[in-house]
Amino acid sequence: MKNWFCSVRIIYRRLRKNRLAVVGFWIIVAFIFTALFAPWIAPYDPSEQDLLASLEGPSVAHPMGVDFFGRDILSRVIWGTRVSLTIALMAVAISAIVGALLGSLAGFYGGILDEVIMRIMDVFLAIPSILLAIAIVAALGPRTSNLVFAVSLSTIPEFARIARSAVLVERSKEYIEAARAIGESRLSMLFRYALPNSLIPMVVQASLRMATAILSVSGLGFLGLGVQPPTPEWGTDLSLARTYLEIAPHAGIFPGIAIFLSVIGFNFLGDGLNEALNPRLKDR
Amino acid sequence: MNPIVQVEDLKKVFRTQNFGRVSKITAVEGVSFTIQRGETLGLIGESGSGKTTVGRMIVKLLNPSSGHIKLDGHDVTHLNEKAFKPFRKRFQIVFQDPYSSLNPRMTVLQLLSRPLSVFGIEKDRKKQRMKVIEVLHDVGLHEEHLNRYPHEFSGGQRQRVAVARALMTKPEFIVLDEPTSALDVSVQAQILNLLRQLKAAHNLTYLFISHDLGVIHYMCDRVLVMYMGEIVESAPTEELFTSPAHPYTRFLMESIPDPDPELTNEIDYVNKVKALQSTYGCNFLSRCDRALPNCFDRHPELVKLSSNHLVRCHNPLKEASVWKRDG
Amino acid sequence: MSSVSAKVLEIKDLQVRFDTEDGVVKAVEDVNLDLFSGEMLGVVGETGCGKSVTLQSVLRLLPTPPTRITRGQILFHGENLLDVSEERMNEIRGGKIAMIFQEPMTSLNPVFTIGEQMRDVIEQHRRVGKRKANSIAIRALIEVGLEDAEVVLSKYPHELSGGQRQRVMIAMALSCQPEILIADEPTTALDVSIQAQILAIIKHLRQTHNMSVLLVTHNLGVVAQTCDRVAVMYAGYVVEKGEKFGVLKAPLHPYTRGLLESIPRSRKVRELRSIPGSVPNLIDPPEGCRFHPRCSFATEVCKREVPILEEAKPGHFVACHHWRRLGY
Amino acid sequence: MGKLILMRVLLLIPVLLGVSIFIFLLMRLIPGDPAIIIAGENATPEMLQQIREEFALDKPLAIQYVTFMKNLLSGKVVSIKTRRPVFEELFPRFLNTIHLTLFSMAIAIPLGITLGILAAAHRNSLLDNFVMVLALLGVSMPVFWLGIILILVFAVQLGWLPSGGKEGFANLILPSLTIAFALTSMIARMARAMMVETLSKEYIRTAVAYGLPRRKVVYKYALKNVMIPIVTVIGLQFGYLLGGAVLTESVFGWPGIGRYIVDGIFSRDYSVVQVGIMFLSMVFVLVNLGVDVLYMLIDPKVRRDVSKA
Repeated sequence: MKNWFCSVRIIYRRLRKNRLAVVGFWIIVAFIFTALFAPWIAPYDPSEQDLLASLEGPSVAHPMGVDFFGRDILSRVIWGTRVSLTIALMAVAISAIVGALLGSLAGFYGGILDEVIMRIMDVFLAIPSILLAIAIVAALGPRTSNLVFAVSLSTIPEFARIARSAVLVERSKEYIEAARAIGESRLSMLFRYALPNSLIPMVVQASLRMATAILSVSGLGFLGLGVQPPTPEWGTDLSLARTYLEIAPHAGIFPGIAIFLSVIGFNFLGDGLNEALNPRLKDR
Repeated sequence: MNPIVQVEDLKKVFRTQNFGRVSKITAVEGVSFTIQRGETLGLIGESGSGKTTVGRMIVKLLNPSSGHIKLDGHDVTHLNEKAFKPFRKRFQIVFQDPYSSLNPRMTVLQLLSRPLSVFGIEKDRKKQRMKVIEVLHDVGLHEEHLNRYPHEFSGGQRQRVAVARALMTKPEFIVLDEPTSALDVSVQAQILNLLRQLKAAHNLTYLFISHDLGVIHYMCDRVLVMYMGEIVESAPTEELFTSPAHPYTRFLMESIPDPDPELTNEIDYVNKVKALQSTYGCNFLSRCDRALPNCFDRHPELVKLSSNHLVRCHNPLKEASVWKRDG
Repeated sequence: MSSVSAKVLEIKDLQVRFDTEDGVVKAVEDVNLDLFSGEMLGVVGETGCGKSVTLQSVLRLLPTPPTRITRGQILFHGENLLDVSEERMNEIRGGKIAMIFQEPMTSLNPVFTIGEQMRDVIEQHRRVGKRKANSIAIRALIEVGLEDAEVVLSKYPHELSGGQRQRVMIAMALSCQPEILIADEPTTALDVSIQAQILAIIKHLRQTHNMSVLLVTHNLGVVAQTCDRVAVMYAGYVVEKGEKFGVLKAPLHPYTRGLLESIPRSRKVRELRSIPGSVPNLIDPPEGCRFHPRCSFATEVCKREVPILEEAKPGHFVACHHWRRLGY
Repeated sequence: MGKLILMRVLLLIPVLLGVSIFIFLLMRLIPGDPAIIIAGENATPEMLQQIREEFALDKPLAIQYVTFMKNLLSGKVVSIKTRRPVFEELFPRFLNTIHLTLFSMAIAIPLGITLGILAAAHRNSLLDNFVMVLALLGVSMPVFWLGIILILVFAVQLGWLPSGGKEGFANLILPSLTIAFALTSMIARMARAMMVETLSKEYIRTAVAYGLPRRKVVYKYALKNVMIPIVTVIGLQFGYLLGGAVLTESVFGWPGIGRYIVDGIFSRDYSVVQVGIMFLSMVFVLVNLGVDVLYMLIDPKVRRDVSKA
């Protein structure tokens, strides 16, 4: 544990030097805060309709304006944070865990198991990820759980590949052989030795994948295959706003900014983590 | 009494895949030897000679392609991991690189108490700790090192930890696979001395693998010389260094630059470049300056020069040694 | 020989620092070395003694940042290499001072043939056409014992063995007729038998081309068998230097002596004398003499004062407060 | 060499088989009578019966799959809406997508590589920082949103370019710029990362130590080492490109294959979806194969080893 704590401190110290990573970190904190306290922050009920105000531009009462149905866009963006972050987080968590397990099993045991797992991963890699998500949602219906499933399925191969190569690198190290020499069982070697040492690339990947997951969720929403109205979701709202783009551009701009900012946050942090954790860039 | 290790006609073929093309490399061929209790057997050779492969096959980190391995009289060649486990306790290995042979995420206490748990020697945490401290003292480390991680140690100290781990199960035999070649000279001397002390204190038997003739000379009772997967010479240390019979052995000795500037040796730099494995004839042929016609025809067998001196050469050397360091 | 021939290279009071996250590494301290025409000087020391850093500073190869050369001069025929322009430096690199490295596996570019890499270097320094460059390359390869030179030229580095690659590196150095060859652990990655050949080539070329050679190694045997003079470095300082017979047969510094006694040579020795402890961390090195925590001769003065490098015997320098107690 | 390529091609078969099984099963998961799903909701009982026979829907799943594949490969699968073979409709739309992606790649690849390499060669300079921040913004920007912004500025406000459709060259500009922005950013980031790594290699130090001028070291010695992996990585981005095309086509009303598939989903035209996704996956896999072969042709390490075999 001390070692973990120690490395977290070192990572933090390195991260702090990377300005973009710090910016990313605070953006993410702000979004998480917004998501957690949405009911208290949002000035209006996100589905409350005031048809008289339909498509009104930004004002003091509605800083981001009003959408076609007369709903406060600011409130919808705030509530949308909750929806987008939750789906993305769940999808990334599932794919990270499943991917890590599959990849490390494949890498550690090798042979037929490796072949089978990685060929299955190849199949999912062969379908461009957004198309895969589209196909799943199209077949199973645009429910939240299906969205999570769709996004995570398209990310599992990525994680599996990273876990596999990380475990392969670890497996070739002498300390794994040394573990065998003192009679450690195979599973113990995997879970006590190989896996903990390959966590770092997984963490970097998770941060970067949060960014793509948010993009996928909102992309599906934009196509009408994501979270269904009236639930507030950035991509869905953006797609709705498209019809009135010429008369009310604000309805499309603000949800877009929300997507953009959250994705930037995770990309900045992921990049920063990568630089901070990459052993190649460490000085001896 | 049984010899502690007995190896018969060991062979190891590696299959490598290079862009879909499978090729076979014979790393070890026809290797037989025995190790008696209490001795230190040296295994010397250059990179690619198969010495490390032999060491790993003895403790079953690699399985031989053919041949037999007997540990304390028991044939362990075909035992599975579970059946071999009791032997793991008695037959240990220390690796070359202390930077990579210790799990970077475990403390010394965790590293050293694992063998106790795995073999069910001691389950109680407190007693485990006591035993670990005891062994740490044996290798010249202290209680204060218990909660440190490998990266907090110098190379020499790490190798002490690695040796301590091998000692935890009170083994009878340890394979030392180039245990000092990653260390600086001044630290190497500390570790070599430590290994000699431990051997005496714990009645150990060593297989000492190295490419350094000086280290082998200092550590071993008997030496095997390997070249391209085969044993080319085998003799007691003194005899090997005073009268090497195989041209390769002599060639190795001549190649070592001596730190005494007065002991010079001149090497012909143009020749003796390529090492080719010939399908027939002697493997050393392309580098040998005393080849006879029959060296081209027949692969030499390992023959006895005397009761304990074997050589694989049609035309063994008879003149006295070139090893000047004893003077 | 040093009294008659001219100084070609002089390293004066060199001090080098690395900036790292954990602090500033005091890698090289007040190093003074000189190389005379036609001689071979060996710089020996263990991991982290600053030997490679010193030599890489000569050609300004260390990346800045994190490296900083904080003091000193490197004089090549009196011209301070730390001050000259990058253009002038490029004339000197390879052309006047050539360098070969420890890892022949990674020192050659994997996507160009040997021929292309050698020709580029030759064209750069000898101002000749492609064809002439080719014949110069072939001659150089033959001279280092690669008889099938034309075949070698058409090969990629991964098609050659380690020993062959190091020969190619030496041929590349040779082909520009440099005055000085810097060899940074040229044989560490190679087997002993190949090592012997490479050293023999370097010795041979030194004689036939009258090159001065600066050889960095951790192996005292290599120095004993190839060099004229030796400088021993420890933790960033030169602790002893002089003719090799003096330094290796009658060392005056406890570290040199310990190093020599640490080398396992014979079974007849009951126990090897080793130097206790290990090399210090150069971010926070010991005060005074950096060797004092490991030294059995150390006294109070060693903990306080850095010993200066003094001429103990003609041409034999040592940096130790107590060298007289060790004298032979 | 030829044998090696053949082996790669053979390795594709299980992958494509896997894709087809996956898509087949996925479509079977749709709740309801598969015959109705295939024929559409307002099909007559006779039509349904005919579909059942044609697709072997009363037979076990394995036979259904085989029949489906047979129909698929012989181009007999018809669109539910238009009753025309899907392939006939799909192909011209695929060409439109290729049109769009090629045009974007023509902008993005040279621009991205140049920017990335310049940034690496002048590491930590103003240019480097600028390019890298821009690139990070580029990969973070949702394509559909960028598309909308571009429409707002160039079509709605300025009126310079059309906001959608496919009448002429002018229509191509906005959608390809949208894709190119993201793609350029991605390539620039990769190129920079690889160049920075290459410049720290020992063989680069050798080139410097032998007095080769920096220009030559960077743009000859390092560049060739970088170009080889870059080709592969760009190939891997092709899938991303096709995905991005789905959204971009949707924004700009570009009649490409992506939009065709999405339209198919909304009109519950599942044959279109199945065939469309199968087809795109195949293209993706084939492009990667092409990149692999290209890689073998340019990397001396692979080329030589293989020809010696």
